[in-house]
Amino acid sequence: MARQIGDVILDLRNISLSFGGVKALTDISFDVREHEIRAIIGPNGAGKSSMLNVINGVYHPQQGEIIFQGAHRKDMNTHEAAAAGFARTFQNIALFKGMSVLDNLMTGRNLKMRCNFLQHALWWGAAKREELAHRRKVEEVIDFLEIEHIRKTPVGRLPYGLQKRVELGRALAAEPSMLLLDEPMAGMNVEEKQDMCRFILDVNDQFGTTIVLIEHDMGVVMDISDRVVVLDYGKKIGDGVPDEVKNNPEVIAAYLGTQH
Amino acid sequence: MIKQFKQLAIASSVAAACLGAAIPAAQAAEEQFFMLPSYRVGPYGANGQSFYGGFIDYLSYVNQKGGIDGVQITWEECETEYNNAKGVECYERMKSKAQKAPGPIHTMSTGISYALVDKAAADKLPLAMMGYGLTSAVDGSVFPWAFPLVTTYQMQASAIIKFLKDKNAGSLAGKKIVYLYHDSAYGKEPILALEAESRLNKFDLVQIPVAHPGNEQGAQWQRIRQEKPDYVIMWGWGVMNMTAIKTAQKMGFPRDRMIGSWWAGSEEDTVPAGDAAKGYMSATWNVAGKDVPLIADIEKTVYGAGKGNLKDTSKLGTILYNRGVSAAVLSVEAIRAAQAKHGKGKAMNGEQVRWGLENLNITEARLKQIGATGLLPDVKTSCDNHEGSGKVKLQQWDGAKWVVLTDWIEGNKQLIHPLFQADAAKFAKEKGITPRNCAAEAKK
Amino acid sequence: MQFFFEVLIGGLLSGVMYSLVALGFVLIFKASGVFNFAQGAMVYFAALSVVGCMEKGAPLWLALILAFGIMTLLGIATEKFVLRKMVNQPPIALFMATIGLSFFIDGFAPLLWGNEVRPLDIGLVDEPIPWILDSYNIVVSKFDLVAAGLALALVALLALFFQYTRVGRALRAVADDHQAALSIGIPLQHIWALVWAVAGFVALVAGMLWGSRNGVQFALTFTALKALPVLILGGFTSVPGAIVGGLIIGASEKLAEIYIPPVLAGWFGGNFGGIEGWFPYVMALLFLLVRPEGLFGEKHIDRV
Amino acid sequence: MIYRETGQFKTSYAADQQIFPIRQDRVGIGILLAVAFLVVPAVAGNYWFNAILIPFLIFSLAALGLNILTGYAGQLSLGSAAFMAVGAYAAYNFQVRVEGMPVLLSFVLAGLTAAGVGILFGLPSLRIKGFYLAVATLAAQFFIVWCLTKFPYLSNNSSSGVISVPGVEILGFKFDTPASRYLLVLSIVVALALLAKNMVRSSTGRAWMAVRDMDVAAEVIGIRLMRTKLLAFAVSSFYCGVAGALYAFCYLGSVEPDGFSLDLSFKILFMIIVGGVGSIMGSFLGAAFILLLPIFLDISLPALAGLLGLPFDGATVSHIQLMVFGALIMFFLIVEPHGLARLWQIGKEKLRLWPFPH
Amino acid sequence: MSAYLSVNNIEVIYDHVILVLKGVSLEVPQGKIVALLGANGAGKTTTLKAISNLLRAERGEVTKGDIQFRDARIDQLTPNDLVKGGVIQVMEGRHCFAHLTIEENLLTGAYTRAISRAELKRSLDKVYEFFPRLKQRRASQAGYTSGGEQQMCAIGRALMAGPEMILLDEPSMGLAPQIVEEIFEIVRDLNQREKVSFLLAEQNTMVALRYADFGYILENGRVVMEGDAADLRNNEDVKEFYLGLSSQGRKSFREVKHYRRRKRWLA
Repeated sequence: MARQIGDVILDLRNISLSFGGVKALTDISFDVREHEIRAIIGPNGAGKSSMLNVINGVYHPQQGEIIFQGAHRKDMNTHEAAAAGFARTFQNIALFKGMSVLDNLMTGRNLKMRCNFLQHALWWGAAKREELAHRRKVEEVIDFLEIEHIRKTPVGRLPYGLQKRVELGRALAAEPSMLLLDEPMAGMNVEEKQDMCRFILDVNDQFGTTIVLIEHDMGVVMDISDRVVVLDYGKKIGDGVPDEVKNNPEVIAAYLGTQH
Repeated sequence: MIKQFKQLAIASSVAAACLGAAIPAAQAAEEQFFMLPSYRVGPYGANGQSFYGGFIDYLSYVNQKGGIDGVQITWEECETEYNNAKGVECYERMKSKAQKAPGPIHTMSTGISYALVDKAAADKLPLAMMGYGLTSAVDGSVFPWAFPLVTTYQMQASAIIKFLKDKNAGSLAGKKIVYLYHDSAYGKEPILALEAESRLNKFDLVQIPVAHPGNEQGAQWQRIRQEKPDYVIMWGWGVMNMTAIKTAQKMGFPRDRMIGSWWAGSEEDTVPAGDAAKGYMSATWNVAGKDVPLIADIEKTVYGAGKGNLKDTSKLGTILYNRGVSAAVLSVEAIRAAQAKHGKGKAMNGEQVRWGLENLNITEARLKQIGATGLLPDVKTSCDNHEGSGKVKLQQWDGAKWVVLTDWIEGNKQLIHPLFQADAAKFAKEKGITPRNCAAEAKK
Repeated sequence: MQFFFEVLIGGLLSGVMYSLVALGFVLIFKASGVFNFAQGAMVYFAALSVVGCMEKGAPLWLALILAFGIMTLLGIATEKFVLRKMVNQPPIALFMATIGLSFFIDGFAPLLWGNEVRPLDIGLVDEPIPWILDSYNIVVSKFDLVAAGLALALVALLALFFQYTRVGRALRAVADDHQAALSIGIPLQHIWALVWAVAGFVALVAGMLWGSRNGVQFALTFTALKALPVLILGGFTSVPGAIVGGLIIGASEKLAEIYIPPVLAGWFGGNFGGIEGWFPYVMALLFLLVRPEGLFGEKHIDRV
Repeated sequence: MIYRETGQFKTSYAADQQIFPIRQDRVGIGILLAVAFLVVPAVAGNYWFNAILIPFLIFSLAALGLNILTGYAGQLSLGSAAFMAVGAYAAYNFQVRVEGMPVLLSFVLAGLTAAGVGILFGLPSLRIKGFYLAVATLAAQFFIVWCLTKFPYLSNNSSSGVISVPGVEILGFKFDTPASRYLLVLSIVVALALLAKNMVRSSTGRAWMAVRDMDVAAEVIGIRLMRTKLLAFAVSSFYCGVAGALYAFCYLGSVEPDGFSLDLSFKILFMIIVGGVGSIMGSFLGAAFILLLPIFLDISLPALAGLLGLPFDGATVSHIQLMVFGALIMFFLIVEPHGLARLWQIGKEKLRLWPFPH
Repeated sequence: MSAYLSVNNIEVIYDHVILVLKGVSLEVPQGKIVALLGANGAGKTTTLKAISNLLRAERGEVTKGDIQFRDARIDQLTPNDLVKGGVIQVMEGRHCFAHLTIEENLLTGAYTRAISRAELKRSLDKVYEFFPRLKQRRASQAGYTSGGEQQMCAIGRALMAGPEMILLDEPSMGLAPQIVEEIFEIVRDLNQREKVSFLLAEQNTMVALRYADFGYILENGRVVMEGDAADLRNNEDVKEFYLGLSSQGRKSFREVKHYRRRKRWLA
């Protein structure tokens, strides 16, 4: 395997988050190493999505600290997170429904574009060159995800599975250093899950992208992740390599059940 | 886009075809065409119904009596909804038809007449604004094509002050008058005049604006209650009038110390207010009632022949109906005047009608002749006085009808007319217009 | 100080009149998620129908019943020809449709009844209550008090209806999720027709009071503009919010109209009256910045 | 004309990113422009210029402005007329108060002034959404009109508050005929429409649409919500402002604050709804429809009534007109909520597949 | 086996242009659980919505074929009539009324039934018996409950209508494995104790085939395979493409190849 798991690049310590008195996360510590695939699992409402939202600054925890790029901070903000190379997908697909696949992917490049709206309005020189350069990058992603045929289709018209793929594409278009995936396989059949796994593994492999993912399909989680953290009711009940977690009695009781 | 354009083209050609169908083919006989950018719907629709009803009835009446020395009158209405842009569209649509032999254009809207002042001048079509509109057009040297006939807001305000002065033994010194106005061009026009009058007559003037549409005046009347004025002069329109009367009642302000402008003194304002309106006064430049011979004759002749314009004939003889008749009388008289100079029995072109409007001389005798004695004041216009009269009467609502209180009262011309001239001069400067020399023209 | 109270009381009472119109908005918004701009036109139509029936010889009580019948028909027709065909469309489209509806009513009502300005006498005189005037020198109108009483009764009734009845619950369900409501067999048609009829009833009460105060005329449609800031302040979905919002808006706009223009005139010179046209809106706007869902509005529940 | 794109392959991304990638469209738009610039001035009469074409173009521009804000950036506004008013009064003041100010420059400055005011009133959009925002924009509508009424300075101390604008003159050429004014307006509108099209197909436009479709996701991607929304308000108000200036200078000639009423704002909103929310072309189609429909009804209804022998008087016709107008708005929303532009697109798609459906 | 619910060769078009179902036929026998399987966009949801008549609200229409329930055509009914007739759909993504409490959600479910207060109470208790969790959360606003609870609420709400047949769309979507099992257990329970028939659309083939009696596989708007659940489970293609199994047992997701064997049913 080409990739080499590196040092801890993101470290969340003693994070607590609540909404109007309702605790979503309680005193959670969690780290992510460079190039690894880190899974978060847990029952519904355990606070998994909240965790991702804390990581990329959508939510601001009341307590705890985040150590990122050597700096200790109270919270992230979305723009900094994006600028630092965090990209993400959402549980209930958050694509821009009125736009084409291509445009959705192009928004992923937004941060890397330099021209201002006046240059855009004139569509002259730099603006046009920039647009074309980024289009080329986006076409690479389109190629990679095999969605050439739907390039110009408005995403609202696409079936769910493809939308998920496009959302991944939008995140990839940003050439992220860290990819946060919120239930990327939800609502997919095995065939589609296999495809999605392949994409995730390839991204991780080829670009060395660090991946944090939330997933319910234990097969997937156990097969592709390097380390797994288990949440339940906003608390961490397990953390470790897949096999460790799988056999953790607390995890079995709270989440996995006896069927598996 | 081509396809869309084609549809548009089809739609417009259909519209054009309909337009063609709507105009009866020009007849050989001499005709004078009146364009009526009128309004019968929207917030002031009720007022428009009466006014244009009267206006059109008089035109029918003239036609039945053989036209203007044989020249038949034709007309076409176009709904403006009291909206400036629609008014302009109506004007543009009917303009070509009016080009040959236009009647004076009445919009009954200050806003629309403002928008038409320049256009009408460019198209050589005379614009009549009877008691509204661009009041500085009294100065005909800058506005040759616009005629704020009979009276203006400013002259009217001045006349009301004169009336109050007479009522108070010739002096208003130390009195307090509240000016309650619709916060628009219409309500703002008289302010300069009132301020001048307050300086001259040493009364306190308190100005209280009411936001459009004026259906809520609690705060304003509370303020009035606190100010304890001797009189309230009100420049309202539409729902504002009735609300003012009712709110005055609610605040316990006596209605017989409220005086409205002529747009605030019609049955449409008082009848719905019920008992609250009893004692309320207003200015008017035409009287109500069917006892004016002309109105009675219209009822007999036009409605007798089933050609009346009003659906609701109970409006016959109301203030606004009679005002419509009065406006039509003046328009027809202007054409008569023009014919007298340029050829009897011929349709008059725009320039000629304009001349007629500028050289009106409707004396008491002439009014008697057409059966309009007392309906409206005598009017004599000239190049430097497009107003021609400046007289109003005061009337009072007795709970069922308007009772005329006074004879014609003329405002303080020496005080007011210079205001128009100053304004017109400023307008001329902004627009780069060289004023006509009225004195020189008068000599010719 | 006594003047301040007079303005305050006057403001509160006229606020109740705004609430009455706002209530109609809230009903329809709550039940169908439709922001019904035509509520003002409905107030006009209702009042005109009452007057129209009375002109045809009906006594007041009969005219009211007939007018209610007409408003119900209007509600059913609106549902049948417009709303039913627009299930699942974005709220903005429905909102636009109601603007279209208001145009339609603006034309239809006078076509049916004529557009003259007419009085509506419901036997209530808008005069100061003598003993209050005598003992405190404060003007409080009999009419306003009755109106306030009616509005409060209406609100209480509606609040109970929404919270505790089967249909009330269904109405709220429909507001939350059209499709889900449809899927469990709630007949959107009936619900909507019903809620429009109820809104028509509220419009009738508002039209009766406003009409008797200002005359029955086209300008009644403008009452909608007075109700909008009330809605923002109170929250689109709250029946009590409509009342509280109305009281706050009424009082503050009257106080502002009295006390702010002199201050402005002091700064800039000139006459700054007439601020009550925009003051409620600006106030509502500032309020929203602090509390985006209004006083009593439901928080938008959403998960990322 | 057969509408097929078969055989038209794009060999570069540049070719693929043209405004009109399909040849027939390019030809079509070329013909349309040629007709608008060359044929129309030769054949249209004054009525067409003054009452239809000029207002059509001006309203298209205003609708375009609103469409940028509402259609692309998803911020519903009911205050477009107020921004037009700002533009009209600003242009007037620059003209009257600054000696020798070129008219075109004063239009641009008017747009910029409106943009500034737009940003101010756009600030609440950072916290408020949807209908709440729409009602909040009403605050702008009423407040701005009130200001214009209340500060006599803004109307150059006109006693009535009405302003009457000077004639338009550019480089010594007087635009005093309807046809010349039409061409002036047309040029400005076409240029601004092109700029708008470029903006919406570039990353500026994508940022707007992203914010419209899903603001949280947009933020996570790194789009700054505040900057994006305010830019939309600014650009939109700029367009409305220029439209307002043209409205005063090239259409009505004199305007009063009350003319820029809520009704006008609604009218512009109708235009984009009927035309198509989020479509540049839709703004034009919508403006044409909303403007022409009442005129068409006005002309055809009495004729129709006459034909059928119905005893319609003026008021009846006007009432029916209002009803038809309202009914048609509803009809449109029911039949095609995405507006004329979408109908056009569906038409194209069907043509493309013709004669084989599906 | 008499057809209880039968869908006969229906074609569905959205927006007048997009053809989604190209002749789908299926049957649900009384008292059985039938699974409708297939990839995303295959047309499962559309099929369910065609049956429940929710299609029209989304600008879709059945242009060919017909749908029968107890030997009567139901494709022209309103959803209201259909619910009264005993067929109800639980939509994908739960669609609980977010601002209503759980209990209010359930009560709205009984909207179509003209029943006494006592009977209503009994129905409610029965639902709480199946879903004890809902009883705990009865007073919470549905919008604030977890995905599993919302799914239970949605099914419970449908139960309140007293249905004979429930069309269940993606009950497992986005739920933790444990909750998925719990929900399917309840489905089986309902089927056995209350004799409710189910037509369920499901991505999670593994679970679905374990609980269903019969299955249909949809691809691209057509039924490509049908059979007893047990048979399907043993079909090679189903194993490979829907269950992720090969002859050697479960394949690791890490080892997935970039190309695959051709499906046999795609001739």
